Amino acid sequence: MSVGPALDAGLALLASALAVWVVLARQAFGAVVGFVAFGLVLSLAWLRLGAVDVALTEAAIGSGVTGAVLLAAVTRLHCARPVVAAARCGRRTRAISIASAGLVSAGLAALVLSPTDPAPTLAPQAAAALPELGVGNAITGILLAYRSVDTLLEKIVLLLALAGIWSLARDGAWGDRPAPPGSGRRDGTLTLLGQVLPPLGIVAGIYIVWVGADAPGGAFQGGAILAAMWILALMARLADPPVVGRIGVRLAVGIGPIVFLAIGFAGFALPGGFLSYPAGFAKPLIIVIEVALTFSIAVVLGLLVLGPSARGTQR
Amino acid sequence: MLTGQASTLPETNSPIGFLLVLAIALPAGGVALSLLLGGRGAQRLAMATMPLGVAVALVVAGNIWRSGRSLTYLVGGWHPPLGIALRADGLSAVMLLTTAVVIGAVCLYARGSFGLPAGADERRAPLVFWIMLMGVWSGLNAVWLAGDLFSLYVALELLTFSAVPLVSLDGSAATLEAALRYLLFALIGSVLYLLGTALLYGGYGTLDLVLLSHVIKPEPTAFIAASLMTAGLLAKTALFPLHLWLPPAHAGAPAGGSALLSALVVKGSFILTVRLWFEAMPSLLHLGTSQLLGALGAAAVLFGSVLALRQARLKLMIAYSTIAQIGYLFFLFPLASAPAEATSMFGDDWNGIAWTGGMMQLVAHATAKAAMFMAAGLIAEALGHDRIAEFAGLGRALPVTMLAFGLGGMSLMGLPPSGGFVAKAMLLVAAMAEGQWWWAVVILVGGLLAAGYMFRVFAPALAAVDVTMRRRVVVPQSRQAVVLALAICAMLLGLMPLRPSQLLEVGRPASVTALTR
Amino acid sequence: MSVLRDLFTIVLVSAGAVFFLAGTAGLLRFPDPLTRLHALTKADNLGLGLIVIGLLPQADGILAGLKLVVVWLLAQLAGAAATRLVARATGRPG
Amino acid sequence: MSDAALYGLCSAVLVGVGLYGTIVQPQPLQKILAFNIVGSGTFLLFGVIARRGAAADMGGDPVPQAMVITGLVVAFSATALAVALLLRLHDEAGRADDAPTPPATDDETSGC
Repeated sequence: MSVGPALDAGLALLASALAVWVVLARQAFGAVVGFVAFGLVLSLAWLRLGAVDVALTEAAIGSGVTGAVLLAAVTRLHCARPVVAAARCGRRTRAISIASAGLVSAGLAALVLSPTDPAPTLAPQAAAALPELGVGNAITGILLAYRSVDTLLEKIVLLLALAGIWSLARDGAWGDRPAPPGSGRRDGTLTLLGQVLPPLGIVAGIYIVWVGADAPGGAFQGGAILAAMWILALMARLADPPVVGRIGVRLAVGIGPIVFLAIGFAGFALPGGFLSYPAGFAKPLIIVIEVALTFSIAVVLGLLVLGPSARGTQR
Repeated sequence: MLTGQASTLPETNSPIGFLLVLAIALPAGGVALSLLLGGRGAQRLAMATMPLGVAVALVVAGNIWRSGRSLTYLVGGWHPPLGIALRADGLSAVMLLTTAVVIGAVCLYARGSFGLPAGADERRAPLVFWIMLMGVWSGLNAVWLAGDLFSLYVALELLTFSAVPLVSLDGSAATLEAALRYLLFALIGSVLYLLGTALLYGGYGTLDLVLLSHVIKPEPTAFIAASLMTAGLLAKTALFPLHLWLPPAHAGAPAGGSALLSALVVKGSFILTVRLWFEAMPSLLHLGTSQLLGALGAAAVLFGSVLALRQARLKLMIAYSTIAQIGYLFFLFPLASAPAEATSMFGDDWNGIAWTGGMMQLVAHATAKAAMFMAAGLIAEALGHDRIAEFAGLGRALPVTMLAFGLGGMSLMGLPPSGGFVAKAMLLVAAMAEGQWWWAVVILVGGLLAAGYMFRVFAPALAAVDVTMRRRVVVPQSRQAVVLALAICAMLLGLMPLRPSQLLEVGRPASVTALTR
Repeated sequence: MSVLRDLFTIVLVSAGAVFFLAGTAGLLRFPDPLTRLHALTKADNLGLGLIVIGLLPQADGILAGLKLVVVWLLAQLAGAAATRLVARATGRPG
Repeated sequence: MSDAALYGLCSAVLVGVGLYGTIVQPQPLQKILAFNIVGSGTFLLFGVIARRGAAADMGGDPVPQAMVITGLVVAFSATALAVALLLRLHDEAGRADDAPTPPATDDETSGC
């Protein structure tokens, strides 16, 4: 295959050029559009690097959901005049930052061009322990067994981010619905899209979680797709944003981490201790955790996109 | 196994190792359940977690002290480098205890400002405050205990995400701007840290701190990784000249939140810097790095103190003093890593004394600063403002609070018999004994400047005036008592003997001891 | 047989690529948003359609072929909706 | 040049460009974008390292790949929180337009 290197070079160049565009763009809107394109190029690069799981996550979260948040923000900021003192940097600051950023780049480049030989890897160890868990996808094994405590803490990070965003509501609006995404007008095309796409997307999302134990896919990727479908339905005004003070919403948000923690604590009864799984039951337990997490991740990602409660959004 | 590849250690779980999990998971579970229960539930959960967390810290510290051995817990039974180990040495024990004491005091104090009466509806600020308090606790304990550089990254993010909303809890434009700037600084800091983590994994195939210390070599990979990680961590610690975000953020949070941020949160990234250099890559510490870090610390002491002197508002003054006090911590790097020939002069373990002194400074500052911020909060509640120039008669109006504030200030100045005195004295003698007198000069000048800004508060507050102070709100005695108790803790630390602490010696990085020989 | 199949694929995928190129050129060169959208959507829908048809003979089975067709249909749907939204946004005064 | 080296250089460029942007971009939204670019560069570095560690019938070392998945979610949460802060700040500042509040900080703190 001689196309491969050319494709890699093209993707690397395109990603770098888009990054420069995003950073130097005078207008925020152009920068955001550039960033979304940058995310898509990167997910192709991840495919080329043989990381299908990461490519899925990058496309769904790094480019998709992040893009939704940024585009919504840039449209809202567009109407307002800039308030944060936007003083341009002086020539000296620029020179210093070019020098320091260039230094970091040069250091990194020197290191990637002179790799350790043989390159260290944990792949054999990760693969050797997989049969014990009964899952086929090593990434799922890492996220939910070997390094599960990272995943657990990261779920708490998501909850804290949500609470942090909710804390930006005005006191009078606390617990109310967030403002619906989009322009606020009904639109025929959008309604059609909102009716056709979510059923397909929901099937795709659930499929990605389901195969995640053995093939590329998992809770984050599936959850992000489900969240995107929900946002789409909200944009098309086929559903209202939820009243975030309701116990049902809180339950949906918390159930994933709570199930994860509960199964973790149950591990104290086993020789392996916290977050260990009984022999032979690892895979079913991992799937239970994944399903609960997917549900919560979908809800939390959606709510993170929606933002804090706003008063007067109830129809 | 390939050469240069990290292999597993013969580690097993300590009998009470499960407590290390509880220290992290209890408050983490509190965060998840608080969102679910809402309303008063969050406060109740925090109040229920608090004694449990304090008990866990006490048992862990007691066990390490008695047995003289570190604790280990392999999560899920997986050995590093594939799995993650939680480890508690003497330093972790001290930090667990400090965190528990300060957070316990903040819990009791904050009941006054964020307590909901029975049957009241859920309100925004209280719910968020209690959730973030537990998030801070979980994140800090994870920083003290995690033995894996990537888990530590997640722990740092846990801290960031629970610290930032505390800053903008009042929702004013000024605090929102402070929170945004803090968030951006913290995010760049974490991403630089993560960049170094990637390089280390690429070079050595493990992120476990102990395994890494066995295989790491003084070569470009390690050096570039260490520089990036240190730069990131210093931005999070607000060491001069990366301190710009700190004063508005720490001054903008509600008093209980300021206490958490100033006393504890900035220490998380500091301890991580210490572990990185002293534990993971001690062989790199001699390339002038320790002197550079010390010099930045010295600049922070002088710069922060002078700016603290110029502040018109009490909370900003305390925040600038935090910048100065963080500076002292960085004297640890040159003083605790002195080469053998410099330390054997007087036949004593001067590196060990500097190590204990630096950590004492950390603990003393944590307790003293938390007490001072909470005292400032009470003053602001009572007066409705915190303008230092209008403090006339405050000493008579709020004697207990002012006493607590003063005791905290003594520790900052380094007056005996405070914890700050012991800490600064140990750093001072270590500097003299090791022939690095220039740090001693900065320590003394910093103490004088601290005396200066404390005097600026006390001069009007204790002045004999006829006008009786007009108080807006009567501050309950119980809250003043909590603040005073914390300040007394900072004082009691002054009873420590001036030698390496037995607890801190447990699992003290081999580098510090080996260098002394 | 396989040569013929490959030839079919090569011709159609190349034709599709030409349409994409034309669409991109239109996007860059046309004066206002509406004409740009016009160039983009026409060329891209056709281009993607040609590429999908070209790839169909190379698919591993009925299911894989079906997936390709679904990809094309979804892209049509999303493209149409996105175009309409962009057009409406530009048509709005201000 | 191997694909790993190529994407490695790309990640070095992304980190550098992003860092430059975080320092000099005056607009907060673009600072947030620049932070995301530094993050993407960092994740890509993990991917390059994973690619080099391909072994045991895997296209790459799964450990760094799993870390990237965790990191992407954290980066998204950070972006969402930063954007929400920025939007609320705009609301507040828009309200207080008529009576500008005195800045709470000294001149020293208003960096670039």
